[in-house]
Formats: sequence, structure tokens, C-alpha cells
Amino acid sequence: MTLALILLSVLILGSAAVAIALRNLIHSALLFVGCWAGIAAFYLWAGAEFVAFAQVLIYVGAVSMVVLFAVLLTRQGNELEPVKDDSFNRFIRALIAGGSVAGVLLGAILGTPMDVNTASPAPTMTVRELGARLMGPHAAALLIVGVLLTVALLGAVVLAAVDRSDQPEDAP
Amino acid sequence: MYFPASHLWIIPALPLVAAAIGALVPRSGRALASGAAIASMVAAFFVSCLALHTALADPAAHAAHNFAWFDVGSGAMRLGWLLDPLTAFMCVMVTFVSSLIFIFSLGYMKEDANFKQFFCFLSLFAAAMLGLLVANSLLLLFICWELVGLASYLLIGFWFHKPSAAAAAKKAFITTRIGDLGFLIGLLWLYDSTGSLLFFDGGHGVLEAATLTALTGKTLVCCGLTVSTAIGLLIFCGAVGKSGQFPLHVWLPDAMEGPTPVSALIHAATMVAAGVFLIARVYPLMSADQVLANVPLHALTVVAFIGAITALLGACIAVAQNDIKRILAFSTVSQLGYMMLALGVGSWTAAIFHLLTHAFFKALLFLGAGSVIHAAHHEQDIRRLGGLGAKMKITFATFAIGMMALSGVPFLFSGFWSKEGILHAAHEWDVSHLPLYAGLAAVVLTAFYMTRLMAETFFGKSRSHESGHAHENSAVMTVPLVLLAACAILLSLLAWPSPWLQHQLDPSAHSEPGGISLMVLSIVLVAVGIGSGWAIYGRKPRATEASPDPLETAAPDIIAALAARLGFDELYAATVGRLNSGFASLADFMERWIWGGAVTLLARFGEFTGVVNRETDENTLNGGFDSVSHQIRGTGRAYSRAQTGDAHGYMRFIALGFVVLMLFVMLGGSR
Amino acid sequence: MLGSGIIKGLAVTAKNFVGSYFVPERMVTEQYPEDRPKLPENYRSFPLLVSETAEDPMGTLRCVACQICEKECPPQCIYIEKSKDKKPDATGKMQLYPVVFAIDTSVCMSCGLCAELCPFDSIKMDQVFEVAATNRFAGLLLNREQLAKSNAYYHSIRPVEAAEVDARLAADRQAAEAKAKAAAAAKAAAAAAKAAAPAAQPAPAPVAEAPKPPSPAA
Amino acid sequence: MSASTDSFLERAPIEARDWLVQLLPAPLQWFTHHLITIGAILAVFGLFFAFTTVAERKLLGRLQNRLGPNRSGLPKFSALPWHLKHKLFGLTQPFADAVKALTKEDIVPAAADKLLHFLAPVLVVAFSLLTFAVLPFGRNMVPVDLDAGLLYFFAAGSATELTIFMAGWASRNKYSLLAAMRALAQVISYELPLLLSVVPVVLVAGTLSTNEIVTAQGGWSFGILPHWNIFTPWGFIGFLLFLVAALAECNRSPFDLPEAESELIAGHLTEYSGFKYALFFMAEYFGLTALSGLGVTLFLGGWQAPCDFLPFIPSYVWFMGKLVMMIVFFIWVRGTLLRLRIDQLTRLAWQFIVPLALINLGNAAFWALTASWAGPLQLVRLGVSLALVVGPFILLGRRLNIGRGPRTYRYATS
Amino acid sequence: MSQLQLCLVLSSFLFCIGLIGAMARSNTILVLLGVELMLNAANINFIAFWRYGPDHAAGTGILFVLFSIAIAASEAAVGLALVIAVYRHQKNIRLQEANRLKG
Repeated sequence: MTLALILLSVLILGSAAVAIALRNLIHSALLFVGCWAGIAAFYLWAGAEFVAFAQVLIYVGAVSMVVLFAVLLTRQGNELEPVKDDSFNRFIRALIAGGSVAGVLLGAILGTPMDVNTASPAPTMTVRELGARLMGPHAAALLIVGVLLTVALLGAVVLAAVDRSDQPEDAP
Repeated sequence: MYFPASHLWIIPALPLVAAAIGALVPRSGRALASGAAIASMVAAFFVSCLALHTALADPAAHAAHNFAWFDVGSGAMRLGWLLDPLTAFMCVMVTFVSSLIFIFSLGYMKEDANFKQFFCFLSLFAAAMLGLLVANSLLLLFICWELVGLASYLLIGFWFHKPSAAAAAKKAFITTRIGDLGFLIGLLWLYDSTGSLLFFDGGHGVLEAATLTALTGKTLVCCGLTVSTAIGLLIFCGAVGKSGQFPLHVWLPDAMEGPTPVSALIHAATMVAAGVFLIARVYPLMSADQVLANVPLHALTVVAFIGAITALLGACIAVAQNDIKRILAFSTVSQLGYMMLALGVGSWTAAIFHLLTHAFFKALLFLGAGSVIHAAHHEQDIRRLGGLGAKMKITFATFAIGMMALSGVPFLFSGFWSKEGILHAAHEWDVSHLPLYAGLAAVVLTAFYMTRLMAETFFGKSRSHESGHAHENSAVMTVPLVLLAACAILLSLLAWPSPWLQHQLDPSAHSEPGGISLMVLSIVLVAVGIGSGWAIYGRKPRATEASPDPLETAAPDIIAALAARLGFDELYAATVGRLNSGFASLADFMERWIWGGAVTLLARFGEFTGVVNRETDENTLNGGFDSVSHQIRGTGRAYSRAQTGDAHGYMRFIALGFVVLMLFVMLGGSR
Repeated sequence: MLGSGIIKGLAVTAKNFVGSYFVPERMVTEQYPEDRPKLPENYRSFPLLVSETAEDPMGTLRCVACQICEKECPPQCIYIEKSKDKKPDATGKMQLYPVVFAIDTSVCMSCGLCAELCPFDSIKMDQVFEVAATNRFAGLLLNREQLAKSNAYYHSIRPVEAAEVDARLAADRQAAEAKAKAAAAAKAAAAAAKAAAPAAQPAPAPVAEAPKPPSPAA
Repeated sequence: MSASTDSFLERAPIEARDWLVQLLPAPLQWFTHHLITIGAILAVFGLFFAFTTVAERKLLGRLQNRLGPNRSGLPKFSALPWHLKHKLFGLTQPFADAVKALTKEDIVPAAADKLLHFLAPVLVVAFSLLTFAVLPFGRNMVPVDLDAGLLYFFAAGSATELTIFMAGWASRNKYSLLAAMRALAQVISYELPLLLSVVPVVLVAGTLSTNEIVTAQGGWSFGILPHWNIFTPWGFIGFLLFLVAALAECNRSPFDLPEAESELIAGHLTEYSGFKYALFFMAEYFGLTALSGLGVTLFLGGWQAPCDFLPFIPSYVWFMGKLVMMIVFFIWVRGTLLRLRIDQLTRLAWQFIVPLALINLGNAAFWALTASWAGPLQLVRLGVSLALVVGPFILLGRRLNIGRGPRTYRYATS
Repeated sequence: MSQLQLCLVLSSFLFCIGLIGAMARSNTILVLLGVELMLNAANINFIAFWRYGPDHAAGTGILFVLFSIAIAASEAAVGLALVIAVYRHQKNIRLQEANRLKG
């Protein structure tokens, strides 16, 4: 079990790190897909079957598509003016800030005694129970999430739509 | 198979659904709207028959189903359905007549552009009427009562593009409202004094003995009337308005501006009978004061005299009218007067019997008139008709049956038996015999004007182009006529050889055989009426439309006054109308000068205080705030330099802030 | 209602499906190698050279190497070498004949001009369409022997046209024989006239006119 | 039924597998168990794919009054002493095609993203095979009985979209890329109707497990009318919507406009040839088969027999029979209908299928709520449900084409 | 090191990779993807604590992750729509150039 977890971690972290570092946006987006699939596998490993499939459905099926479309819709052609290249400085600063966060987090995790029974078998939660919980105690949250998604959808459409009102309708 | 009272709502709900369908389908959905209306009516008829069957199993029982509508304070406003023979008979009659009239309308309204609306309104009317009948609560009855009024308004004004129709609709609505105001006051008073509006509620209803005793026990201080008399008279106001009783009868003849099926259904057979039904329904309340001898006025006495006056008055005016529908309308007024008379003299069963028979033969007469009008291209003036008997044989035959039933031609026709019952009851009334004499006079007049109508319309030769080209209508219009005519005859069986119906309605009523002498007298009177009518109009038919009426030449003043309907409309315009406009101008004056002045004064004061306020504000208070906000603005400008627009930088700061916080917690928190 | 068209269409194809098993006339395709197509008579692929007999194609070629076709061929795919000697042709007249007659079918565009032009009804259009060859150059360059087809074969592919041609040739032959006879007669007559009479003069004219074939309009 | 559940034929495949598994040492058993399942699926559906292609070509031929492929058969071995009948109705055509595809030259554009260009066809087959894992092929014959099986199906199915994009992008051909975007737009916009048409089944069955959905459809009324979802009003219209959405999801005719061969030279597959192209082809048929299997599972009762005297026939035979019926229907539709335009495609989705599916969802909710109605109320239930199907169908169908005649070309006319 | 700690370490590393990506890359899309990674790291934590926590039946971790995924999806949709809007204005999507509203 631990071995599987370590392998998964390597897959997830490796693909994420490479995706962040690559210059080719399409490749990095596809690597992100791999990373997300790995996270879904982690959920499966942890026994959260429903969440794993939801993760695949939403991230691999939907978010990745949106990302790829966005990449294609924002192709940057040949730059006329040279970009001020401050990426190295920024990278160093980001590394320092991120590294310190990582250090603090690691310190916190390793410094906290966690005496949980790791030998316990993976818990299961059937979809029926999950549904009962969603529609029962968490119904309000579910409704709010529904509203949020609707608003996000409409907002995305409004933001991304081209405003053609100032152009003649049928310019040949 | 028995029908529980708790399911009575089905009867009004069926036409209500049809009305909804009629309202929702597009204008072109003629077949759907009319089909739904007729189907629902026929279904309601069968359900009503079932209900009648159930009710007759135990005629004395008042099976009621009550439920709470909404909560009021500690109690609840309760409504309910009531199933007894009265309700059941009325339901059967209304649904049967309505079905036939709906079918007749298919033919009559065929060319109308608003065909589907017509059926929508008709269904709405039927739903309200049936709701009125099955109600076990005076409140529910009142609601349906008003809905019936609304449907009547819509249908009278159905051809609203005709100014006369629109005016007639308005007149009908407003006139009946006057009566309804009394009804409403009586209703509220009743609720106030009894705390219930349910008719039957297991001993607590307003028509049950305990409540009635309590009501008659109380007496009004001012005039000595018992409470029950006062309430009864107020409720009777509603009946006067709806049933076209004197002095509120003026709207009913004008209501003939509506399409003829509407006149037949609403203003002859069903709605106008609602007033009679109402009094019959609350009859225990109306008659509660009969047990007391020392009261100044019995409610039923008023009813009897009003009925007698109306019966005579309507018959008189009908003699001098020329419009075929108007004659029938005044005849309706007169017959409703008869029913009220019967109620007043204590025989509500006779009133209901006459109501039922009258519904059939008056619907028959109106539909016959509609058939004539339809055939004669909407010519309604009897002086311009004539000679139709040969051209429209079925209409003629059925119309003649209706006429004979209305006139009270003996033995074979239902009208004879019902009228006989009323006269008999009037004869036995021991307060006064004046109503009997009025009734007998009306018998002669009724026979006379109906004979005149027949003679002018169907005999002689045609006196105008329109009537010359008339021809019999299609089966969709004649079949209802034939069915109604059959009913007009067969309904005799309800009273003869034994008064079966009256037994069913009121098993406790003692029935005595009618006096032979009275029967002979009325037969003679009918013969006199028909004979004189035939002598004046029948033997020598009118030659042209302009030729003078024989009676008019004989007594021009009287006939002119009658033709002008004795000037009731003008009288009302001069009194009530004048008073109303006086009040209106007074209200206008008050509004303009007294209230308006006060409001203007207040406004001026408000403006003044506003000016004072602003001056203090700007000069004294604001200075301090201005300097503070200057400083705030300066600080904001300084802070805004931190907003570099560099999102990466923000993120870095957040991350470092997180690290610092974590370190603080980890290092500081452990100590 | 929506979908009724779809159902109708499905019914049509379903009918096709069932019908294709039971009604052979429905089928729009042919099973080619087994069922040969019935070609229309005017179908043409590449030229052929008509010979009178199948036994001796080279000896009875109608071609007289006049080279009209070679000159007229638009893509110039015909190559002809004349013979040095002469042979009697179908009418018995002495004519040249082609020693080499080659058509490069990789160039030929099947226009049929050669067949139109040939005054000797010698070059005609074939109907063979299975002309694939494994050698791109030699395989598609057809020589005299490959081009020569017997008159009987010509009859088999286009009977109407061949009959017409035969009739014409027969008439020509008759005319030529008549002419020869007339010539012989004339010669004899001349010989006789040399002796005396000029009366034989009108005799050849009707004979010469008579064989003109009233070309039967097909 | 009880007698048939453990008939020999019914148990045979499972028993065979278990016997094979128990031959091996314990640590390998789990692995072998699944390996055998995978092998069986690959073998069965690989062959199924092969014969689907030939069946499609032959059926299309028959639908158009042609014969279809009937030549390829066994090669004639002249060395053999007997003479094989060598035409087999052309049934060996797929093997010939496979050999041809394998031996064709694999052309990769010079500027292509070589890795993705290679990965796309491999992944598309892999993803489309993943969906088979949750289909119950027979009683106790679901490869992985997941509690959220339906969700898994759609999750795995949605992954194939990624490969369409990869194929289009990796070809480094702007037409391929554009075609990939078109295909994606279509597939994504029909994902919603597909899901919406499936949700009523989940609602009524109360489970996401494919196996339990099939079990819930067991039983018969009067012994001949099975309790399949398609025999309820909402199920019928749901099945129709599912069919349409599945057609669009598989890019099948009449929704095959992303890869219209005649107009777009196969869209995002333009730069693919040889076996890579064959793999895409294969994935497409796998997807079609999987969706058909899902339709059978959700609406046609899965492996349930249609009449109560028929379960003696093994359940997997029923499943395969229904699957074949679905495929034949898809081929029939392909042989009948014309290709849609892109505007018709999207209008159909948003103005017809989605609203109808939403109404159908309400309908199914009504059905589920009134499950306890009995006696004459059942007729009322049926009537209301039918009205909820027929009314919206007619109204929406009437609204769909209002004012839309044939397209007019404004600048093309003189 | 227990499995729970391993999970937490995984999630914290993933979080930091996302953070570094968001801070170091100038392409707004990648920044957004970095944020998504951080959200995913949080989800991993939820699942891990659910897996090793005391109350499995309540399923709070799973529910929280579901809601979190929904929020992440809407964030991606709106964020990428914003990216497209930004691209329309300044013809590139470099984050450091989108600073027109700075103080």
C-alpha cells in the first residue's frame, strides 16, 4: 500500500513539476491532465471511489478542454517588441518563497505526532450514502454550489463573448 | 351505487376544468373548447343524477361535508358541501338544461368569432352556478353567487361592441350589486351573531334548531324586529337583486342584449332562479319568526307581497312589449314573482317545483325564440315577424308546448301543476288574500300575452324580408328544443297523480288535495286569457309591421306606460342616479379643497424645514468632515502605491506572510 | 410531427434491404468478373486494325498505310511504316500495306478520330477495357500483330456498324468489278470500235452509276 | 428463473475462469483473474469490431441495393489436396483490411509533434476500451462491479475527447486542428444531452451501479412484458434521446460532420494513415459498441430475457443479441439519413434534446414518486407520464423548425 | 513516517509546486493551472484526513472535496474566460502586463 502511494506521489509530483517547467503550453496542459489523473488514482487508493471518478470527469474531461481551448484561443504570434526578460529573477524569488512554504509545511507535518491507526482497512462510502448526505444535511450547500456553477457558466460566457454590438451586423 | 357528499366538488369542478381549457386554447381551438364544455356538462349531469339517487335514498337527511378553509383567530373559516334533495334536484336541472343549451349554442354561435370564449364563459358560469348549489356555507354560496354575477356580466356584454349590450351588462352588474350589498351585510350579521356560516354542521349550523332559537330570541331595540327577521330580510335583498324582483327587476329585461342561449340559460332557467333557491335554502331561517306572534313583521310576509307585486307587474308590462325576448324576459320576472309568492306564503316546495318546471319550459321558450331569431337573421321584433309556423314546424310545435306550459293549460303541461300548487298555497295563507288575487290576475295576463306572442310570431303572413326567408334550423338546434319540450310535458308526472316531488323535498310537509274550485277557477281564467288573446290578435293577424296594435288603439295611455315599463328606469335615474352624482360632486369638492389644502400645507412646511436643514448642514457640520476625508484620501493614496499590479508579487507576499504566521504559531505557540 | 420523415426514410431503406434479397432487379451493381457488362455499341477504348480473315491477319489487313491517321492523331500515338511492295487489297486493287503499325496506348486518348477518318474502314475502335500491362513501356505499345482483329470480331462488338461497312465494301468491290468489267468491255469495245462502231459509247455510264450505294441510314 | 440461473451454459464462462485461476498460486490469482477478463473482452470485442465493420459494409450495401463486400475469403492454397470454398461471403474482409492497414506506410508529417502524434491513436483505443469495464455482459459477468459504475463510464468516455485534441494538434496542420475543435465542440455539446438522458434511469433505479440497474429491470408483467425501462413512457423517450446523443457522441452518421470524408478529408484524422488510422477507426467502433452496450444496460434490460420462459438461454447471449440489434439499428440509420449542418446539430441539441431531457427528468421523478400507486391509479400514472412525453415532444418538435426553410445564399445568387 | 504523513507530504509538495508555478510563470493560463494544483493539494488533504480520521461514515471529507471540485471547475471556467478577455485587450496573456488598474 505504501509502495503504491509512493509511486503515485512520484507520478503526481513529477508530472506537475515538469508541467510547470515546460515551455510548450500544450504539453504542459497534457501533463497537467496526467497529474490530475494521478490525483484521481490517489483518491481511488484512499477508497473515495466517487470522488475519483468525479475528478476524472471534471478535470480530465472538462477543465482540460477549457484549458486547451483557452491556449488555442490565445496564441501569441511573433512578438514585435522584445519582452523584458525578468523570468529568471522571478523564478528565483518564487523558488525562495515556495521553498520556505514547503519547509514550514514539512516542519509542521513532521513535527506533529499523528498516532492514527494506518493499518485500518480503507473505509468505503457507497454512492447511496453519499447521496443521502448530499441531499440531507448538505442540501443547502449543494444548492448553493448549483447556483455558483450556473453563475460561473453565465459569467464565463459573458466574459468570453465578443461584444459585436458596435459592428454592423452583416459586414461582408 | 351511492355518492358521498365529500365528492360533491366534482360537479362544479368539471365545468371549471372546461372553462380553464377554453381559456387556455388558442382562438382557433373552437372544437376543443366547445367539446370540453359539452362533455364536462354531460358528465356533470350524470354525476348529478348519481347524487340525486343518493339524496333520494334518505330525503330528510342533510349529508354535509365540511372542511376548514383558513384559520381565523382561534377558530377557522369553514366551507362545505351539502347533499340533500333540493341541491340534487337543482343540480340535475341545471346540468341538464345547461347541456342542452350548450349544444344549442353550437349552432347559434357558429359564426361568432369569439366562439371559444363564449364556451369558456358558459362553462365558468355553470361551474359557479353548480358551486352555488352544492355549497353548505353561506360564504361559499356568496362567493359562487358573485362569480355567477361575473359570468352573467361577461355574457350579457358578450357582444360588447354593441353599446346597448355593454350598458346592459353594466346595469345588470350594478343593480344586482345593490341587492348583494344587503346580502353581504346580512351574512356578516349572521356570522357575528352565530359564529358560523355553515348551513348544517351537526347541530351547530345556522339552519339548525339550536341556532334558530337563539336568533329568534334576540330582538332589535329600535323597531322590535327579531334578529332572524332582520337577517332574513337582508338576505332576501340579495335574492331580490338576483331574481329580478320588484323593485330591482329593471336589469333583467335589459340583459336580453346577450346572446339568446345566455338569456335562456342564465336569465331564464338557472341564475335568476338562484334567488329563489337561496330563499328556499335558508327557508328555516326565514320562517324562524313564524312561531312568534307578537312581532311587527314576519320576513315571509314581505317576501309574499314582493312576489305578488312582481308577478302582476311583470305580466302587465309583458303585454305591451314588442321584442320577442323582452316579452319572455318580463314573463320571467312575473314567474319569478310567482315563486317568491309561493315562498312567502309558506310553500317552498311549490316554489321549487315551479322553479324546476319553469326552468324547462322557459329555457324551451327562449331557445325557441333563439331559433326564430337565428332563422330570421337576428330580427327580434314580433311586429316584423309572422307566419313562421309553416316554415319552422319543429320550432313552432315546441314553442307552442312551451307557451301552453307557461300559460298553465290544464292537465297535460307541467306549468299547470306547479302554478296550481302556488295558487293553492296562496289560497291557504291566512294573513292576506291579496297575493292570491294578484296571482290570479297574472294567470289571465300570462295566457293573454303568450297567445299574443304566438299569434304575432307564427301565424299570419311574414311581415318583413328577414322573416320571409326564414327556414328551419339544423338538428343541433332543434334536438334540444324537442328534448326540452318533452321535459316540459313529462315533468307533470312529478306532481300528478301524486305530489311526489314535494314529498321528496320536504317529507314532513302535510299535503292536502288541492281545492277543486280553485283549479276550475284557474282553468277558466286561462281559457279567458287565451281566448281574449286569440280574439284580439289571432283571428285577424296583423297585416303589416306598421299597423297599430288593437290594444294600443283601445287604451293608448296605459299601453304606452306599460311599454315604457312604467318608467322604473327613469325613476331610478331621477332618484338614485341623481343622489349618486350629488355624492360624487360632494366627494370631489372635499378632495379638491379640504384634503388637498391640508396636504399642500404639510408639503410647504416640509420644504421650509428642508431649507433650514441644508443651511445648517453645509455651513457648520460639513467643514469638520471635509478635513477628515482629506486626510483619509491622502492615506489611501499612499497605500495605493502598494498595489503594484504585479500578481506574482502579491502571491509572494501571501506566501511569505503564511510562512511568518506558521513560524509564529509553531515557535511561539509551543511555549 | 417531428421524426415522421426519419421513420419514412427508415422504411424506405428497410424495404431496400429486404428487397435486395428477393428482387434481383433492384440491384444496381454487377458482379463484374463473372457477369460481364453489356457494353453499348458505341463504347470505345483503343483502336484496332481490321483484317478480313482471322487465319491470316497480316495478309488481309485492310490498311493501306496511307498515313492519314498518323497525321491526324491528336496525341500522335500512331506510327506507320509503309511497305515497299504492293499487295492486292479487298477490292483486288494493288495497294501498299503497313510494315510497322504501332499505337502507344499509354498516349492514346481514345478520341476515335483515326477511325472516323480512315477511308478504307481499316482502323476501328475496340471495346476491350482490360488493358492493364505489367510493363509500362513495351506492354502498352501495341504493334501490328496485337492490333489486328478479324472482321468477324469486329462484327461481334458492333454488328450494326460492321454490317454497314461490309455493305459499303461489297458495293465498292462490285463497282470495282463492274468497272473492271466495263473497262474490259470498253477495251473490247475500243478494240471493236477500232474496227468500226461508235455505238458502244453509252454503255459504261449506267453501269458506273448503278453500284453507288444508297447508304442505308442506320 | 431459479432453474435457469445456474444452468450449465449460464455458469460456464465463470466456472472456466475460476478453474483457470485456481490453478495458479494464490498471489497471482487476483492478477490472473483480471487478466483473463481483460483477455476475454479484448478477444470478444476485437472480433466483434472486425465483424461489425464487415457487417456495416454489407448492410449498407443491402440498404442501398448493393451487395457489399463479398470477395475476400480464404486464400486458395493450391498445394492442398482439396479445394477450399474460398469466398465465405466476404466475411474475412476485416482481416484483409487489417493486413492492408498494417503493411501500409506510416506517414508522419515532418513538423508534427511526434510523441503526441503517436500517443493519440494508442490512447484513444485505450480509453475507449476502458469503458467496457463496467458493462454487465451477463449475470455475474460484470468485469468490475463499481458502485459508481455509470460515473466511471462517463469519466472514461470523456477522456477520449482529449485524444481528439491530441490528434488534431499533433498533426501540425491547421485544418486538422480546426476539425479537431469542431469535433470537440460537437462531442462536448452532446455530452450534456447524453448525461441528461441517462439520469432518469439513475433516478428511478436509485443506483449508479450498472449491475444493479440491470437487476432493477428484472421481472415480467403477465409473463411477456418485461420491466425494462424502454417500456415506460419516460424510458422510451429517454432511449430515443440516448440514441440521438449517442450517435452524435460517436460521430456517427447523421452527425458525422466532424470527419465528413467527402468534405473534410476525415477532419482531425487527415494526417493519419496506415495502422494509426485503423486504430482511430477501431476506437470509434469500440466507442459505439460501448455506448450501445450502455443503452442496452440502461434501457433494454441488459442481460434480462424478454419473456419469462426464455431465461434458459444464457444471459450473455441476450446481452450480445441486444447489442447486435443496437449496432444494426445504428447502421440502418447511417444508411438512411443525411448529414446535418453544424447549425442544425447545435439547434437540435439545445432547442430540442436538452429541454426534452429535462422534462423527461421531471417525468421520471413523477414516475419514481408514484411507484406505490396501484389499481386504476396506475392508469392515471401511465397517462400523466405519457402526456408528459407526447406533449412536449410535439410542441418542441413544432417549434424546432419554425421559419427555417432551406438555406438561402445571399451572395451566391446573381 | 505514517501513511497519513506521507499523504500530507505529498499534498504539501504539490501545493508548493502549484505555488511556485503560479509565482514563477508569466503565462496567465499556467498561473491558473498552478492555482488549480493548489486546490487539488487541499483536496488530497481532505481525502487523507477522511481516510485516516475517526468518522468515516459522516463522509465530510468526501463531501468537501466534491464541493471543492465544483468550485475549482467554476474557477477554471471564469478564470479562463478572463484570460480570453484579457487577451482581447492586450493581445497577450502575460500576467505582469495586466496591471492597468494599479495604484
